[in-house]
Order: sequence, then C-alpha cells, then structure tokens
Amino acid sequence: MTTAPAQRKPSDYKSDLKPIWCPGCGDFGVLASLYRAFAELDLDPTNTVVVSGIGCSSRLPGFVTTYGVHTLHGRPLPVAMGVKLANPELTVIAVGGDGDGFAIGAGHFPHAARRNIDVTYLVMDNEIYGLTKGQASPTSLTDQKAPTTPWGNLETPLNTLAFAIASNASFVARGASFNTKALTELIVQAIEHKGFSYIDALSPCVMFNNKQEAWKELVTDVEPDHNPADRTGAFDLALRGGFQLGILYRELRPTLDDKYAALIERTPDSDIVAMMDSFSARKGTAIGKPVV
Amino acid sequence: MTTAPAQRKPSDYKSDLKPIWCPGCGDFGVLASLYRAFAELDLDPTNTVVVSGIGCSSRLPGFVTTYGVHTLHGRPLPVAMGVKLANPELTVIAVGGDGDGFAIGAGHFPHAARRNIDVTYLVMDNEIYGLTKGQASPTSLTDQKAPTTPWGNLETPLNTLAFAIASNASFVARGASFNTKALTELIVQAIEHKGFSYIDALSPCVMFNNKQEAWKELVTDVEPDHNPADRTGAFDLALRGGFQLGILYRELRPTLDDKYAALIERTPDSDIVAMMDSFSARKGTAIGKPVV
Amino acid sequence: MARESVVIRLAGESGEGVISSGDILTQAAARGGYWTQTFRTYPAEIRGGPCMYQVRMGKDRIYSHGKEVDLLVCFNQEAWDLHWDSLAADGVILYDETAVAIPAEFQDRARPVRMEKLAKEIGGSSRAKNMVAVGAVCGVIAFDTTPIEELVMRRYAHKAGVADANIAALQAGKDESADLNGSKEITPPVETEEDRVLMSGNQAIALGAVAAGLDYFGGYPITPASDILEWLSAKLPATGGITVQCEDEIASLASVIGASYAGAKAATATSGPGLSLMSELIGYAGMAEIPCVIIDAQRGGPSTGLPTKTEQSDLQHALYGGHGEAPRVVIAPVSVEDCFWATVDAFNYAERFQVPVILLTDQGLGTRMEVISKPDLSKVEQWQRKTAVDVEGQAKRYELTDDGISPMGLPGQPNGQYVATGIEHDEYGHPDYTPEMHTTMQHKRWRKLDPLANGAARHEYYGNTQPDIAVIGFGSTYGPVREAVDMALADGLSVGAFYPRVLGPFPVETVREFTAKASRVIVPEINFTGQLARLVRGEVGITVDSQAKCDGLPFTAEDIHEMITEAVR
Amino acid sequence: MARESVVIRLAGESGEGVISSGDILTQAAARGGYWTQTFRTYPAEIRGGPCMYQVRMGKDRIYSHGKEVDLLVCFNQEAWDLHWDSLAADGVILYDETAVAIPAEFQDRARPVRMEKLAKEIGGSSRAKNMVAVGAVCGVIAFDTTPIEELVMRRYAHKAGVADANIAALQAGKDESADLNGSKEITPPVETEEDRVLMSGNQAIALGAVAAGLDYFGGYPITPASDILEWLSAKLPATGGITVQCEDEIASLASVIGASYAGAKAATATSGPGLSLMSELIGYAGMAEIPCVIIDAQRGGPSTGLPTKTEQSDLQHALYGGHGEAPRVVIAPVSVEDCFWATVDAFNYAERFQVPVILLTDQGLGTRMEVISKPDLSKVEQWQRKTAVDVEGQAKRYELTDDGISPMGLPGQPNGQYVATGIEHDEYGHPDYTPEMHTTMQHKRWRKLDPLANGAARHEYYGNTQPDIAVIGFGSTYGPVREAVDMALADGLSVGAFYPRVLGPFPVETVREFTAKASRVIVPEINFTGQLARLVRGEVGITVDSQAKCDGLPFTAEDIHEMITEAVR
Ligand SMILES: Cc1ncc(C[n+]2csc(CCOP(=O)(O)OP(=O)(O)O)c2C)c(N)n1
Ligand SMILES: Cc1ncc(C[n+]2csc(CCOP(=O)(O)OP(=O)(O)O)c2C)c(N)n1
Ligand code: SF4
Ligand code: SF4
Ligand SMILES: [Mg+2]
Ligand SMILES: [Mg+2]
Repeated sequence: MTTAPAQRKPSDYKSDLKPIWCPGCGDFGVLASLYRAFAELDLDPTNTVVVSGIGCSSRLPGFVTTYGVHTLHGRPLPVAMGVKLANPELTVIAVGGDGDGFAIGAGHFPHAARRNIDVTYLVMDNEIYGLTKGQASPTSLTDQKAPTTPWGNLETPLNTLAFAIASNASFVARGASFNTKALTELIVQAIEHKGFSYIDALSPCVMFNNKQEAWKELVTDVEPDHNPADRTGAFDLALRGGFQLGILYRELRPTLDDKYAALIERTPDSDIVAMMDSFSARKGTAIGKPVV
Repeated sequence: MTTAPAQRKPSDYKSDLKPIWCPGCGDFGVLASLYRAFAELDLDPTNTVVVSGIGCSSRLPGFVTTYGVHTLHGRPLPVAMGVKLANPELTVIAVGGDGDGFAIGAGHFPHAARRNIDVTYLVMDNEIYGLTKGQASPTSLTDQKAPTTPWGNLETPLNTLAFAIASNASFVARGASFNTKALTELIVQAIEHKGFSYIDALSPCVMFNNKQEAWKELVTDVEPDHNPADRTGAFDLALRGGFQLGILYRELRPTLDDKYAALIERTPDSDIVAMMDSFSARKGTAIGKPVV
Repeated sequence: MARESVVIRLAGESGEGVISSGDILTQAAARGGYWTQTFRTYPAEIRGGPCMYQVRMGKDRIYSHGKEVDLLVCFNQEAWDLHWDSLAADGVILYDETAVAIPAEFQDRARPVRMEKLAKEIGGSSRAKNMVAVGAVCGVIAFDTTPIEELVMRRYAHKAGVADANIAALQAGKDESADLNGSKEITPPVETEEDRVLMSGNQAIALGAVAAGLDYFGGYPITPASDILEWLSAKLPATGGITVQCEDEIASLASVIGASYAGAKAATATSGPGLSLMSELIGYAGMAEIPCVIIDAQRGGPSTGLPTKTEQSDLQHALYGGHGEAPRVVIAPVSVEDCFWATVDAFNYAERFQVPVILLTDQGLGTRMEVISKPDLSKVEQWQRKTAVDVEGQAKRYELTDDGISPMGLPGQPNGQYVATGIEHDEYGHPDYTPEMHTTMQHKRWRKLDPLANGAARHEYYGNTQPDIAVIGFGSTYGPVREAVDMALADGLSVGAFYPRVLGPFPVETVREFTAKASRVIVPEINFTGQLARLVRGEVGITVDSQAKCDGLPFTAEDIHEMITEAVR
Repeated sequence: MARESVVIRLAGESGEGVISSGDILTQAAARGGYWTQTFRTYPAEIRGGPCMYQVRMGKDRIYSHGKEVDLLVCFNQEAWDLHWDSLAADGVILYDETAVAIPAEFQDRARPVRMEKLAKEIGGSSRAKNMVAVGAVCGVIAFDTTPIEELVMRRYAHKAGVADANIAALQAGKDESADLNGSKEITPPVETEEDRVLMSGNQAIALGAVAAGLDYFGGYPITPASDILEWLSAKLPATGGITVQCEDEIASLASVIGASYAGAKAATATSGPGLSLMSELIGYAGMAEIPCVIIDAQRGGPSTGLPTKTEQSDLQHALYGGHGEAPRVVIAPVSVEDCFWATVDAFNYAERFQVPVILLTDQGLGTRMEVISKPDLSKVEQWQRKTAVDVEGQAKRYELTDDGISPMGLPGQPNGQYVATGIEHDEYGHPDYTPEMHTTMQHKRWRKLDPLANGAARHEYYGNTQPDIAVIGFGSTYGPVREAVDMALADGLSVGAFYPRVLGPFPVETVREFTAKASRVIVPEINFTGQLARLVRGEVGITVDSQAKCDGLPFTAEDIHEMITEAVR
C-alpha cells in the first residue's frame, strides 16, 4: 500500500528553469500566486496542463512542473480547449498577456467563453507589449506614448472584464500581482469553478510601462454586497473607474466537456465495421446523405 | 454651370447583377433597405464603398452601383478601416453574415469598435451559415440541429449586441429584413452617425434556417423611454429575451480618422530630404534611436 | 451490341432535380451490381446557376468519369447549349419537352420527355421530375429498375403514397423514351459475391479516419471539405470521439494540436483558404513535434477562386507553406479507395513520426461517388506514438535519437512533464537558441522523415516500371492516366505511370529509377504553373514535359492518351 | 603598421551596456569618416542572456562584418568563454577587471579595465561603464575621441554635468589600456566630401518607403521588423501619411489592402510568423490585383524559432505561400543601401503591376548598422498605377490587355466603380467560374510579371560575368560573397557572383547565361533545406552545389572563400 502523499507545497511546482523576467516584473507575483493556488488545491502536476501564447508572460509554463504548452501568439485558448476535450480529467489553465489575449487572440475569447470550456484563463495584464519592447496593447490607455504611438495612443482601451461578461464567460474576476494573497484565492476559485473562468491580473511591466504605484492607488475591492450572479450589475461594475479587485461575475452552467460526455452517452454505440457496411453497394443506403 | 442633380432614387443604386439569393431570402429585404437608405441620404456612388466578407450576404456589394470590395471570409472590418483611413471623404459600409462577422471575424470586431472607425457595419444575421449549406453559426441557438450539429448545438449563442456594447461600439442597433421601413431608417442613422455603427439585421435564411415567422413573433420595438446614452442600460436591454428593434446604444466620441487628421495637423511637416539628412554619418544624429 | 460502360450526363439549373436524379442513378447502378464513377459541376451559389451530374457505369471497374457522353439529359435550354458538344458521335439526347429546343440535325437521336408534366400529374408536384428523368434513362440503357424501386421503398417506408407515386413516375419516364429504349443497352454486370461499397472520396476519408482511431476532429465548414466534418459530427460520438465546429481554421488546427498534445488522434479538414490560414500552426506542429492530420480538399484558386471546381494547386503550399522550414508529410491519395487507405497512412505517419501530415485531395476526388471494393478492415494497422510512459526522472521530450523520434510525455503520465514549444529548444524542451542547437535540432526533426523518402512509403505504379514514355502525376489524375496507359499499351508503346503517394518527403531515388530509361517524362497536373513538374525538376534534376492546365475540370483518359501520343511523334 | 580595417567585438550580459557601447563606437566611427558595418546577437528575452556587438570599421567600404576579432571586449566571464575562439591570432583583449579571468596564455595581450569602478567614481553610477569601455577601445585602435565627445555634448546638451562625466569616463578608459594603445592602430579615413549616412537595413527600408510615396502603413510588432513600424509611426505623419498598429498581421495586411484599394500607397512589415498569417490575404491581393508591399524581415525558424537570429528560410513561402497560384513579386535587397532602393522598386512594381510585392530581408541585414553612400534622392522614381480616370460607361476593371495590366478605378473617380473580389471573375469583376474564364484570367494575372522575368528587373553581378566558378545567392549574403570573390579573383580564379534582386518571377534566362561556362555553381544560403538551390534547379534545370547552413549566423567572407577553394580542388 502506498501512503497518501503529503499535501504539496508551492515550491513543489517550481521548475528548474529560472524565470527570464526583469527583476521586479509583475509576472513574478502572478507566478507566486499560481504556485500557492496549485498547492492549496494540491493539484497533481501530472494531471495539470498550463497553456500559453507568446509574450513575456507566456513563458510562464516553463517555470512550472506541470505539463505545459507554449503555443503561438494568440492561440492559447483553442489549444487549451483541445487539451481539455481530449482528456476532461485534466486541469487546464491558459495564461498569457493582454496583447496575446486581446489583440491577436481576441477572436478566440468569445468562443471559449460562450462554449464554457472548463479552462481557467489568467491574463497578466501590463497594458503593454513587454516582449517586443513596449508597444501599445489593446488595454493601453488613450494618449499613452509607446514606440508605435510616439504621438500618443489614439485608441480607446478594451475593457476586458466587460468584454468577458458580454461574451458569456461564466466566471469573471480581477486580481493584481502586487496582491498575491487575494490573487491566489481568486486563482483557487477560478480553477474550482466548473466552466470558463477569466482572471484579469494586473501585472506591471517594470521595463516599459511601470504603473505599479499608480495602480496601487486605483485598486479597490469589489464591495461585499455585489451580487456576482447579476450580469448587468457585473457589467456596470466593470465599467466603473479604477480597478475592482475580486469576482465580478459567476454563473454555473454545463461545461462543454460535460455536454460532449452526455452526447457520447446518448448516441448509440457503433464502430467502423457497421459504418463501413452502411455504404454497401448492394444492400444500399437509402437515397440521400446519412442522417442521424 | 452644371445643374444640381435630382435626388437619387433607390433604383439608382441597383447594379446590373441579379442577386443570386434564394427566392425569399431575408437578404433581399436588407438590400432593399440599403438602396432606400442610400437614396434618402443621396449618397454619391462614386464616393461610397461597400465592403464585405464571404457568405451569401457578402455577395451584396455586387448588387450595388457603388464601389465595392468583396474581401475574404471574416475580413471586412480591417479592410474597411484601411479604405476609410486612406480616404476619409468616403462613406464606408461593411456588410456580411453572422458567421463572417462573429466566427472567423470576431477578432476584428472589438478593435474596429474601440477605435471608433467611421464605418457602418451591417450584419445580415440568419443564425446560420447560408453559403456553405446550413451549418451552425455563433448566433445559432443551443440545441439547434444543423449538418455539423446533428445531435443539437452544444454551444450558447453569442449575443452580438451585448458584445458590441462591451466592445465600445458607439452605435448599436437591431433591425429586421422583414421590416424594411424601420431598417432603412436605422441604416440612415447609422451612416449619419460619426463613428463605428453596428446593426444586427435579422435576415432569415429560407433555405437552411427559416425562422421568419418565429422571429416576427419575437420582435418588439425598443421602448421610447430607453436612454441610448446609458451603456449599462443598453447592455441590459441587449440581454433581454426576444429581439429589441431600434437603437440600443449611441455615443459621440472622436472617430479614428478625425484623430489621425488632428495628428497630421499637429506634427511639424517634414520630407524625405530632411529625414535622410538626419542619418548623416558626418553630421551625426545624437546617440540612440530617433525620437519624436 | 451492348456496351461495357455508358456515360450519362444530366444537366440543368441547380435545384431542379439534376443532383437527385444523378444520386438515384448512381445508387441504383451500385445496387444493381455495376461499377460506377460520377463527376459533378455546380455553381458556388446556393440557388441557381448551371449544374451537371455525370454518371459512368459499367461491368468492369471504372477509373475515370469518361469523356464522350452516350446519353445527355437536358433539364433546360442552357444544359443543351453547354453540353451538346460533349456528345459522342452516336450519343442520344433526352430533354424536357417544354424547356428545350433541339436543332434539327440532332432530332433523330433526341427525345422529349414530359418531365414537369408527368411529375405533376403523377406526383402532384414537380418534385418527382427526377424520377421521370431517371425512368427515361433506364429505358435507354435497358437498366432494370428494380434496385431503384427498392431504394424508393426504403426511403419512403412510412409513406406508401409517396413511394407509389415515385415508382409510377419512374415507369412513366421509361415509357417516354420508348423508341430509344435499349439503344444504349449496357452489358449486364458480372455476378460476384465480392463486397463493394459506394462512397465519395470525402466519405472514404472520414471512414479512414475512424478506422485509424480518430478521437478528436476540429473543423470549420468550407466547400468542398465540409461534409467530412458533417459526416463525422453524426458518426464519431458513437465511437466515443467528438467533433467541434470551431470559430475558424486557426482555432480548428489549434484545438487539434491541443487534443493531440493530450494524447488524442486528431485531425481537421479544410480547403485552400483554410490551409493558408493554418500555415503558422503547421509550422508549430512541425517544431513542437505534435502529430496531427490536415486534410486539404483542393479547389480552384487562388483566393476564394472557384469554390466548386477542382484544381491541384495547393501542392507547393502543402510542401513549403509557412515560414521557416518545418517538417511535414504530404500524401496524395489516387482514388476514392485510396482515400481510405491514405487516411489510415496519414494518421499512422503522424503518430509514428510526430509530424503534421497533410492529405491532399481535391474537389473532384472528394465529391465524386465511386463503387470500390470494400476495404478489408482487418488490414488496417493502427500505429501508436512513442510515449514516455517508463521514463525515470525528467523526460527528454526531444531526445536526440538515431531516427529522430523522441518519447512524448502525455498528460496523465507521471514524469512525462515537459513544455511543448515552437521556440528552438534543447532535448528537454527548454529554450536554446545557440547555433549548434538549432542545427542539431533541425537535423533531428527532418531526419524523422528519411524512412518515408527511402522506401517506407507505398507508391502507385501502372504499366511499365521503366518505360520509354514515363508519366508522373499525383492524386486525382491517376484514374484517367491509368486508362490512358492502357490505351497506349494497346497502341504498343512502352509507357508507364508513377504516382508518388507521399510527395513530401519526395521519393527522389524511386523517381530516378522509374525514369531511368525514359526518353520523355510527362507531368500532367491541374494547375497553372506546373507545380509537380517544378518539384520533379528541383528534386530529381531531370527534364520533364509539364502538362499543366487550370480549367477547373479533371483530365479525361483521352486527354492523357493524346499527350502520350504527341510525345512519341 | 596600421590596419585598413579592424574588427571590434563587445560582449557581455544583455542590459550591461554592451549595446550602447557598440552604438557609440559605430556612430563615432561614422562621424570620424570611417566606413563601418556592425553585427549583433542578443537573446530573445528582454532581460538577461548573452549579447554581442561587433563593429568593423575601415578606411574603405565594408561589405561584411568580418570574421577574426582584432579586439575583444569582455564585460563578463561568459563573454570570454563564448568568444575567445573568435580572436585573431594576434587579437587583443580588454576585460572588466572584476568579472573576468583570462587564461595565462592570453595574459600578455589582455588588459583589465576598471569599467565598473571608474564608472562609479566618475559618473556616480555604473551607467557610464560603456564610456569607459569605449575609451579603452579608442586607445587600442588609436582612434581620435573627438567625434565621441561631440556626440556626448549633443546628447546631453542641456546637462553639462552629465556630459562632462561621460567625457571624463571616456578619457579614463583610454588610459586603462595605455600599454596596448595603438597596438591595433587603424589607418586614418580617406578625406572626402562625399555624403554618407549611417543606418540599419530596417531604417533604409523605412526611408525607401517614404521616398517611394508611402501613404499608409499597417503593422503589428514582431522582432526583428518592429522598428520599421516604430520609425514610421514617429515620422510618417510629418508627410501626411499614417501608421496603424493593428490587432494582428491579418488585420495589418487587410487594412493595407483596403487603403490601397482606396488609392493609397500602402505597406506592412513583419517577420516569418506574421508572413504565415498573411498567406490567405497575399493570395487575395494577387487575385483582386491590389498593389501592396509586404516586408518580411526573416528570422530563425520554423515557428517561433529563434526570434533574434538570422535565417533565409522564408524564400519558398514568399514565392509559393498560400493556396492556389497567385502572382506576386519577391525582391531581396543585397545590402543596407539596396534596402533603400529595393523598397522603392517594391512600391513601383506593386503599383505598376498591381500585385503584392514581398521584400525579403533578414534579421542580420535589417538590424545591422552600415555606413553607406547617401542615396541620391533625385534618382528616385515614383511609378503610379494605371487608373480608370477617363473611362466612359462601366469600367472594365480586369480588362484583358496585352500586358495584363488593367485600369483600376479608385473611389472618388466617376465611372470607376467595380467590386474587387477574390472569386474568379470576368473583365468587369463579375463572378465567373467557367473553365475558359479561369484559364484566361490566370494567364492575364501572371502575364503582368513577364517584364520582370525578362530584363526589367535590375540584378547584382560581381566578378566575372560568365565565370568558371559561379556563385548564386540572394539577399544579405551578398556582402561576404563579394569579399570572397575578391579573394578568389586575387587567387587567380575565374569566379563571379550573381544575385537576383527579383527572385519571383525568377530570371531564368539571366541565370542560364551567367552559368553558361560554369563548371561549378555554388549556392550559399542560410537555411536548412537549400531553398534557393532547389529553386535554381527547378527553374533553370542546372546542377548546383547547395551550401546551406542554418546556425542563425551570417556567412563570413572566409566561409565563402573556402567553398570556392574547395570547388576547384
Ligand atoms: C504571429 C506573431 N506576431 C507577432 C509576434 C511578436 N510578439 C511576441 S510577444 C508579442 C506581444 C506581447 O505582449 P503581451 O501578449 O501583452 O505579453 P507581455 O510580453 O506583455 O507579457 C508580440 C507582438 C509573434 N511572436 N507572433
Ligand atoms: C477561410 C475560409 N473559411 C471558410 C470558408 C467557407 N465559407 C464561406 S461563407 C461561410 C460562412 C457563411 O456564413 P455567414 O457568414 O453567416 O453568411 P451567410 O451565408 O449566412 O449569409 C464559410 C464558412 C471560406 N470561404 N473561407
Ligand atoms: S519586459 Fe516587462 S513584462 Fe517583460 S519581463 Fe520585463 S518587466 Fe516583465
Ligand atoms: S442559402 Fe439562405 S442565406 Fe443563402 S441565399 Fe439562400 S436563403 Fe439566403
Ligand atoms: Mg502585455
Ligand atoms: Mg449567416
């Protein structure tokens, strides 16, 4: 008989690779929160997959002892969906940057959300492109100066929380790298949530957009009387100025993998032999295409 | 002296190409509304560009006497942005289907919206892929049967109005092909609106998803006391059951082309000679990259 | 004298019953024991536009759709205008009496059929036009209508009235062409116990995927590949697998890669525009060494092009598409039957070599219906990927092995953890951009394909194996080339055809041997720039005679025979 | 004896001042009247990882970055470990006294420099390390520091204290290497009135675009192309043009196509991953005949690959990428100077032939700084597209003309209205999928490129024009090849190089002529599979000796010289 393993510690999730982030980068705080959340949930690294795109933040899977997929710029969500649907036993976490998720990857987000794939999506939002050296991102502020906006950003930033709520994400929250305790707790709840959970984690880029101090001024906790089941209320909260930390929206509805499991359950079993026979030239199928 | 031309008639916008749509297709009603709206605005076909993607609905530009760009599946919005920015004098209308706009094209929508490109985007929403013969689209209902969902659609449809409001579209409305008078009026207002205007036009596919009669039961007009300046209120309205016809949201803020015009205005003039000189090996630039 | 095969062409406006008539005839022929092959053209619009359905049936195996039409059925005037010049010198014509005017010189071999009128009289609506037309055809070729009646009974099992009306329409149609009846009599089929199936190339692919062990299929609708996704959506859940209609082709392949990472046998299907969009991810799969199968049903290009026409113009993109140099396998099945086997190969190669495999078919092959010998399922092998089940300590996911194939950890397997990545990396998958590592790893990744270049892949030969006149083609042109080789052999020529079933990696030595004694190498292909010809020249360094055409139509055996004949002149 | 050129290599941890030291040296050398060329390697991460900056300067025009290092400056131990074996036999070493240990056998030609210490003492922080290092270098090569002081004064015009401290650090550095000073003395530059500029390949491209009349630039950041977008974002509005950072590369090219449709000269820039994503739209631009320029700064691939390393592995994708067969022009500039001219050509070809033009550079060429003769702006031509200004009645947008070029209506032009489309179409742009129309239109679209294949494009020759040993390359390898040809000519060999500046359409006849007397054709390129070699074989049908390497580093002249020498053995 094997003895039950002791509860895992945060350090058990730390890989041999040293993070390549700049000293002080917010992503360290997010990573630390992730380690702690994993430990709190005692996740088995063998059954956990962290999927990312491309960017500073997207290097995260390398620093974790779980399975990982460092995909292409903007593609973590559809890859994560494939992982989860192929093996619903796995805990799947997608991570990445604001550019990865909401510029090139924006088209995948609403579909992951409305399908309610059982994946936690943790975005390290620094309102900038870190890896490519500081260009504006879809969450950069209007008038912000950056190498591609030397005269000031002409665009209105995307409110990713409002976007998530509108897209039918079933769990929408915001945390911050400089508040690891709360962020850890949010990650725990997001992973425990059955369905698509989105966390916007403020995570300052000290190199190209160091707003840590400014952001600390702007954060407030979601008020305790906020009702996370109220979608319009959550939307209203998302539009409010400053950064509301906490869970804005939460809803329970069947996940995509559950629905597929039910579908497989409800379709009568068949196999290649029967399928091949249905094309028999002599026995003949009924005229027309195969129907269910 | 030339005499002022008489106001153009709807039929003046009708091209020689006969629409290839199935008899009864909702797109006829949308096209008729567009002709009328053009006539009401007396748009000059020479200065008007209709941009589309791929789908039954995206064949529309061929049936209009204006300039047109029949682009690729999902790409009308970025193409329309390019057209408008290159020549802000033009009236630019993007059209297409629900699949074109919200499946493959979903990633461009929030950016067109938050940038407030001065383009009207008219989606012929039949909740189905018409051209490829009836597969489910992102707006298809849950449990709907279609060739790719023979066991019923497992997904939650995207609420495109809520999505548009969350994405910061500055004009969000819904019309229906079977209500051409109201739709004409909406198109007129959308084109007159300075900024990104989105119209979801219900437009039944009689071939693969004929919901015309059902939809007629479900439409109601936006209540007259609805305040289109209230973003949360608009969101709430978008979530309500049934189809609300009318303008849900409207806001005036500077358009992207206006901002670029102001930027060009505010940057001191220069030319290739001066730019080349700034690289002079002898005279030498200051150390480092060129700065503004 | 009865003919061994007949070519029947039905033509009219899309939506008028042309397609259903063709389908009924094809299924009836199959059921009646004939070999058949079909060919269709139809507009890219949903409604309207000319369409055409050609059925060739015969007592022996049929390899191409045939050139000269023995029996032309015109549903409208345009059908006559477009197709009269495809008629054989003694070809006969049936036409809707109200809609078509036939020139005087054809009158003696043309017969009016009251399609519309009889359909309405008997069936109560014009829907039964197709049955009238099919009946008339059966009369001309002296085809026993029993199989059709059976099919009708099955289809309308619970609607006796409808079934009766259809059968009545069929008989009435037969009477319409009474004085031509039997004029194109077809030899009765050979009695056999052999099991045969009737299916399209796309269906054969879907079945091949199931046979190979498909678990996950992510796709996005596109003509002419959609029905693979559709068929699998109906059938795969019954085997425990699933299909997802994704938001676009990028998401389709991304989800396939995710599923495969997690251990599933995974595939997608698309046509050119989708393949273009997948370029970046194909490179990722090659770099991260994640098995996956991508089916590309080529259509007329470039761009949106000719969605419902056939072309073989994605070859170079399949081989080289995507920046950088990522290994991949490119397979081109040569027939409907081979669509099944090539798909099985595709999965097996993907799993064994841990690469993306692109299966190149085309609109013609994917949509044509063909009677084929039923694939012997006991011959299907399922290869599994090399996994990291038994590793101790940290898994070397990208271990440098002799054959380049490394153990792949699968989530759930202890100690298999690694990070799949598109960044250059060391054996552990850790980022490493040194010149040495990049060189080493490119060698490792490409080395995996060596066996396929050097004998492990099965190719297709027909005729002489070291001919004087050598024909090299790929994919769907095999059928007409095979028939043309038969004609040329009958002419007494030394001729043979070689069809590489695996085009990437290219079987350089095999082609060199095949062409060793050739005075002429003819390369027919359906595209504009002669892609295969360029490939053969670039890889093998021999002179070839490029015979490329890009009219959106398949070759006929006669086309190829003429090329061969020209070559010896 | 003073040397005509010296190779200086600075190496250390990214972020330590290596890059700024190299930049200062380069700019000072340029200002001082030297020709220079630089070469850098750096990690793909923002912070940390080894980086290297090599400056070659000399009195004559410099074509390559040089192989053997005359002076190595080590900021840390790793720098020594990585670079000691690049030292020339008599190369000298400067190193940070606290951080580096130099083996005994190098001690006599290595000198410690108190980089950190002096910087802190003089400048108050370690930021001035770079000045100490530069000062030490100046001592060794006996380079007059005046230009540096001027640069410092300009930079810190308003901060006298900072300027003084920097200059003091510079002088202190010079003293550190006192006993090596002058050991690598460089010949003074030739006095000249000629105007020269110092710029990178990317900057030359940005300037070329402005010179060609760029109106609209849509881009998405990606290494190593981002600074084209960045530079233009700062500068283009001053000319009335604009840049947009789009949401991805698909949107970038889509917006460029939209802008061009509306009459703007429009371009985008990217690297491999972005080019892959653009595949479908490149085909669209080819089919709809919309002019546009796509700059691809190639980097190490496949997939995410080696973002900061150089490679020439996108050639095939540039030529064939995307399904179907859509015409395009592929240009490869051969030097920083040519980046300017090739960009002008790119716009002109795009406008005249109404096609997408892909400009292939690479990380090495795009990021290296080079002193070049200032391009003579009076020689810049701006070609305009053929428009439909004067048409009467309905415009035949895709009119079948002899040269294939049709009048393009621009919004705002009366009677020019048409619908641009990726569907096969007739002369009016109306959908038409008939076999005849597709064949006709493919011919029309491709015919436009004939002039470029047959003499209209300028190519680059060096050495003999019909040599015994022929070298064919493309793009950035020109510099080292040119130097190697000089070496081989000096060896008495019959040798010459041909660089097609336009690779698609390929100048088949030109290559045939160039190689007519060659006993060997060497094709050096920086990739794994030998893409150019395959292209030459496939297009010209000649035997070539592929010399492909994929280590992410540019060739040196010595590498090429060795190939040539091997060839005659
Ligand atoms: C297709 C493609 N386009 C562009 C890039 C270049 N690129 C790498 S990361 C990145 C953006 C990074 O920003 P973000 O996602 O916010 O991550 P961060 O570095 O800020 O954490 C870009 C544009 C790429 N790798 N692939
Ligand atoms: C890249 C690409 N993928 C797929 C297709 C096939 N396709 C053409 S139209 C279409 C969807 C049409 O649906 P929708 O946009 O709703 O338009 P509708 O026909 O319903 O008006 C698809 C999937 C394509 N043309 N290009
Ligand atoms: S560049 Fe910014 S985001 Fe990237 S590692 Fe450095 S601080 Fe973090
Ligand atoms: S298929 Fe549907 S959407 Fe398309 S034309 Fe017909 S009715 Fe309209
Ligand atoms: Mg970011
Ligand atoms: Mg639709």
